[in-house]
Amino acid sequence: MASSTKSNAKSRSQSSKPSRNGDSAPLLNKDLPSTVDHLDLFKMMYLIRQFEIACGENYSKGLIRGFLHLYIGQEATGVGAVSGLREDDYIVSHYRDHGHALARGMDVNRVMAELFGRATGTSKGKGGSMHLFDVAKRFMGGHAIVAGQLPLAAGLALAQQYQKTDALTMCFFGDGSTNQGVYHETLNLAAIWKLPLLFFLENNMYGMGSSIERVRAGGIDFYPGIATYGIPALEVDGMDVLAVKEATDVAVGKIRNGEGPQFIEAKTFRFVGHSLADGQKYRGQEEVKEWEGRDPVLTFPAKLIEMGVVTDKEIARIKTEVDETVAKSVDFAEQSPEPDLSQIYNDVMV
Amino acid sequence: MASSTKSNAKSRSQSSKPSRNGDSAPLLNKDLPSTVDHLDLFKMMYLIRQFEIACGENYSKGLIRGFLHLYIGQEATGVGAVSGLREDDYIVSHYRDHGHALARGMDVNRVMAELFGRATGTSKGKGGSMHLFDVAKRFMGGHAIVAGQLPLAAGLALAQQYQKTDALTMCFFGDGSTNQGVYHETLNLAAIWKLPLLFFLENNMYGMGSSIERVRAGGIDFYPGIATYGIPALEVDGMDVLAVKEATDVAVGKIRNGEGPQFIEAKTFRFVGHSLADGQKYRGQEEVKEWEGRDPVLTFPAKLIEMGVVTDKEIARIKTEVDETVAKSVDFAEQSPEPDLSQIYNDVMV
Amino acid sequence: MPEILFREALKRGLQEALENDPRVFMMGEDIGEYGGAYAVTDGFLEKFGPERIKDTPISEQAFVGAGIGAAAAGLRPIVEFMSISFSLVAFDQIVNMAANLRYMSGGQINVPMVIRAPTGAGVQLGATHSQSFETWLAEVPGIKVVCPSNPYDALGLIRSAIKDDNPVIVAEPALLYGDKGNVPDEYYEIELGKADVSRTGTDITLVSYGYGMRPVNSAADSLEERGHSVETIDLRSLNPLDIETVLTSIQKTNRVVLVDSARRTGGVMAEVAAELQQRASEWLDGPIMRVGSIDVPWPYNRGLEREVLTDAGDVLAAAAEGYGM
Amino acid sequence: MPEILFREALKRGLQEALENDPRVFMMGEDIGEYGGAYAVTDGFLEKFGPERIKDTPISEQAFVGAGIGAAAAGLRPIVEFMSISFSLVAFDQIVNMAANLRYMSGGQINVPMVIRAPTGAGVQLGATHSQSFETWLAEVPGIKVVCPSNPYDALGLIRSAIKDDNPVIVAEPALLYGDKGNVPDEYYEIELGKADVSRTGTDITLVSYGYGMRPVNSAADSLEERGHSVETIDLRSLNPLDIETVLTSIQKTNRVVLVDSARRTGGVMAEVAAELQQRASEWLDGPIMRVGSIDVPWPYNRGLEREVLTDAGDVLAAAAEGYGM
Ligand SMILES: Cc1ncc(C[n+]2csc(CCOP(=O)(O)OP(=O)(O)O)c2C)c(N)n1
Ligand SMILES: Cc1ncc(C[n+]2csc(CCOP(=O)(O)OP(=O)(O)O)c2C)c(N)n1
Ligand SMILES: [Mg+2]
Ligand SMILES: [Mg+2]
Repeated sequence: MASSTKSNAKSRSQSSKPSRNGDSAPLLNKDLPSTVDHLDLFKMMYLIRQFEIACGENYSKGLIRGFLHLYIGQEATGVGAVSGLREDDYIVSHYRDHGHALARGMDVNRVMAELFGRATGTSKGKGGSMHLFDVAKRFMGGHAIVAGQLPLAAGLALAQQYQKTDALTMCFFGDGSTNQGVYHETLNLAAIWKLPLLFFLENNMYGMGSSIERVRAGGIDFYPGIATYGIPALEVDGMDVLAVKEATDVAVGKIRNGEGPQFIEAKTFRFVGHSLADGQKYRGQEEVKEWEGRDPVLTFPAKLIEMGVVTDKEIARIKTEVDETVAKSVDFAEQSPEPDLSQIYNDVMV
Repeated sequence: MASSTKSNAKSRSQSSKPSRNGDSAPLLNKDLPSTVDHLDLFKMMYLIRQFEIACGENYSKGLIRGFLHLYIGQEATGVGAVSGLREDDYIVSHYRDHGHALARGMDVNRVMAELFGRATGTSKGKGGSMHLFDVAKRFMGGHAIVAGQLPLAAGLALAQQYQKTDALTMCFFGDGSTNQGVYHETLNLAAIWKLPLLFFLENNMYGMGSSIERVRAGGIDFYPGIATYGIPALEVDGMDVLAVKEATDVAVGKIRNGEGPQFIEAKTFRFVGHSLADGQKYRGQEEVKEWEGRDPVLTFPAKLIEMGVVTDKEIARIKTEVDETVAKSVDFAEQSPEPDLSQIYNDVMV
Repeated sequence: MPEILFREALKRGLQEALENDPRVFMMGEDIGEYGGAYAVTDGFLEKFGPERIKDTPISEQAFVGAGIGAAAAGLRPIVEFMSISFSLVAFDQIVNMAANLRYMSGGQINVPMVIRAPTGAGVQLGATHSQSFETWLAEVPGIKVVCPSNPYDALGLIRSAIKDDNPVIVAEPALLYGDKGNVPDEYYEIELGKADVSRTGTDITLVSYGYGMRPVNSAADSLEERGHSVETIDLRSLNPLDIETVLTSIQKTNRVVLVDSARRTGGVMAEVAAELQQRASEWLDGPIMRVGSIDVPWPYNRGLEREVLTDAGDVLAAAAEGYGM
Repeated sequence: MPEILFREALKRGLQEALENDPRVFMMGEDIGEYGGAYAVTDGFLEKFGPERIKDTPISEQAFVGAGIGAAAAGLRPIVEFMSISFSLVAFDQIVNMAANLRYMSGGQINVPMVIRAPTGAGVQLGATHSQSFETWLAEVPGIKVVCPSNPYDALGLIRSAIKDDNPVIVAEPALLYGDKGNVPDEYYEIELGKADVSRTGTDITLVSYGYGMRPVNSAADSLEERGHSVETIDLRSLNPLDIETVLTSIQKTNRVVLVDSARRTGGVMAEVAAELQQRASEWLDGPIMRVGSIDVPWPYNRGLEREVLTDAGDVLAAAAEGYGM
């Protein structure tokens, strides 16, 4: 299965421009392992979407503050990727981390409470949106210095290798972060030490207001250059949750097989601004519209219904359930206490 | 000429292992522009060699101190490269900078005096071996933080572009420095801004005690990966001064032609330790011996004599002359005054 | 005098320089098409074109280093960090290159470059985004560091910074971009390295700079309401540091509270206190009081962050503890 | 007690840890096949193998960051910089990651990592290679910083540093690697954060740490020859800073000279002076005297470098100026 999936993932990536509708690539692969529950994938994507919308609302109300980076549009990427992991694998993310955190199964209430800065938050309100952590779930942050999370991920993978486990570390990063030198340093280090590290690039075409073409020599495709490090790399359609899951399964299999680091580039798009402060004057709305036509939260359930895998009703039921979960998380966060001022002095040192 | 030289340079580079003797590649190219004076090239290489030997001696005597990195073995690279430049081009180097400085025509006496830390030194004795500067000659350092010189060179090139000249900047760096992230950042910046910057990699197979194979994924050839940045790159035999000059001429021509940054990788070797403190326990002496068989300071004049371009006598005369120059520079340095203590406070700010 | 915003004052200074000196150009992340993270450079790309308003990749080391090189070649680059918290990845270029080049070359190279960066905490960005690394850079021989507290100074200092032939860091307190202040239409500059006695008084001297002037001014109001005559000093420049002005003031007031909105330990005010006590202990009625933010990583939660950040209450408490005022 | 070299003391501490705790491993440039730039790890590769003695590429950011990650996962990495001057390129990882992770995660993550680095000037390496960035790192909440001045302390501190569950910087004065000192065979540790009263006396207190103890000890000898009873304090730890021990001493001697071999401005002794004057001014017979190296980039020339570097003469001059001794 592995090799067929690989070519599948690659063929799907010929054009990085979104197709006019979501039909061109096969959305559902019948060969998928039965363990993948399509409804779970949809549910998680929808949860992330609704969670992010709620975040935006509560940011406007002033209940969430600081910088807030939403994952809207990229749900298929994070959900597909994380669904390919085991419990003992580590995940490392950047500041656009809500989607990864929820996909990892972090408690919705506590994540929302963290964004509200409450004592019940995952970091007791000290971290905020950009710094989510859940060590029990092996979700190792939430890092806000661009590309700063990459060597941390290498170190986690190094520990997994040192401890002779077959667990691995998945590290998410954006297209913009590849312009930080430490990204290259980490690729090299992972390669020479054969670390069990899955580099997961979420190429959403922009780093804040900078489109890739303007800030990167070598164009919008990153995966070809990775060969320089001797790291196998493939591209996948980040709007197609099943394709992402397949690509991840292949890469994960190789890593567990001792083949060293792997690299996946998912082409995806954020439908909203970089952060809530972004007026998006650097890009036209047609481009956004085009990508929105491939919105995984809409196209995936539509496909499932069309193929008879689920019914309208089931989808509606899931949505209601999720809407409630999100609403409850906002209630939970709002009703949670602020941290006590004595907390200022805790957690600095052991 | 340009295109033929290019393939010439490439063909010469098939094997990065040194050949058993210096004969395999054509050492002398009859097509060379007549402006190149072979004797000048030899003289400069010999000057650098003798200068470095004198440095080593005076380091042992305690007259030169700090870290001392000799250029012995790499003379053909620096001399060939710098001979391709104009007076208004900038040169930027690292801590192994004596060869580049002398090739640029910096005053032998004042360079030696700088190593002795004297008031007559190029930096008044404040810089030392690793920090040579001569702004009048557009020799912009001498930089001792590995790879730290690369963005500086990009900035000089940026100024040349901004000022709409056709001058360029040549930046030397070692194989080890490619593991610093800033190297990658600079390649990208130069490429997207099409800077008139010649990246000149002196690949001497080791970064201090680390052979390339141990610290770099992707093997000992660097030039192929440069395509990722869309920068033309070629390899050249760094032990062959004429080949280096040819390759440089091609790259320089392209840059002046507005084609943006170019990249040359010269395969070379230091015959001595990394610095005077290096016991070289990380490598066998056979490897060193093998490379010494291709010593440009020996093979180049031998070839010139064999081909009847010069006579034994002329070579001997040059050697005598250079030996005297070097001896005089040591005298000059030794007799030069120490800087006055008041100098401590000068040159901090304008 | 017309009132303008802090960010507009900076903008005016930058725009003048771009208009008057063709050697001046700007580099930074999203300063062009995006318009600048804090909108200081909004409209510049349209006005001055992409050669002079250079959007950069997220490569701080490379573009700061490129600024140094361009300055060494005779241009006058103005480089922007999106936050001084991100300057850390480029610290080597600033400290080992920009600051040392002149000395290491025996005076052959000048680096007339300005580095601008929003600085400080207070907007709930958490531990990685709220720092004040200008306090470190102020200790490096070879670079100047200024930090304005109001629109008037922002314009005067940025003008002088751009004209200076040394590398100058302009630390711009992020919390102040929206502050208003009077700025005359007539041209003026503010000399780098000169503190400003922003209020004169005889009973106590309050010293700060940048955002710290906000709690200082408000504490001064409270103290005056209670009948004390307060002198306030805005250092404006962290290197060179104008100790003389503070000394002169202390000789009159005999009381001093040093206030920093950055962390208390090791900051600029440690140096000022160490220097003052050595040179002015005879003039003082009590210990030099030092106030700064609490020495912990910056927390996200609003209440915690506010408690950590220096405020007027902290200043008043110090005046009370040190001098019973 | 047997006499051993400073570098041997460090080596012994590292070797013990590698032998006794399988979670301990080392990373750094040329620590393996080359044997370490200052020979501290010579022979380790042969003894412990490449999995535990990891030669790294010249990628400080990546391997320091990897150390942080490995520590977060429960290992106990010891990371070596070839010089603390090179730590600047990795400052972001140390300051934003190692120091902040625990706080930002609400206490979920520990980073039990040791970072070792030769530090300081004095061997004519020039401006880029002679710096003392431990003075900056000592100001960062979340990391500890120690700096031994002799073989005994080097062993005791490295043992405690490796056992500590926080990130600990061990700054090793490069000028001291060849110094000899008595080190017992019996096991001992030195608590991090405790200063050492290395000589007791009643007339004046001289405070320093690391290489600075050399001029302090020699100045103390001179002062004693002149009949003064001198107390010397070796801070040993820069964070936490043991101000109490200094306070106690001052209450006895009423005189103090603070000595740093790093630059005078803004260093550790600025903080110590600022703190002391606020808490102990009543005990002092004169101003707290502060001595440090001259505030210029480090020059290469031997005579200039020696003049810039703090020496015993500077300490004596301060004692004379401040207290007429
Ligand atoms: C070192 C550093 N420089 C700049 C920033 C400011 N910044 C935050 S996110 C961002 C854009 C990153 O883009 P990308 O990596 O593509 O991720 P995306 O936001 O698209 O998910 C920038 C410039 C930062 N956080 N760290
Ligand atoms: C950032 C940094 N890390 C480490 C060093 C120490 N160091 C100096 S030279 C060197 C090796 C560099 O090798 P390479 O780039 O191949 O140049 P070569 O010495 O072979 O000419 C190292 C590790 C340094 N100067 N700067
Ligand atoms: Mg992006
Ligand atoms: Mg090399």
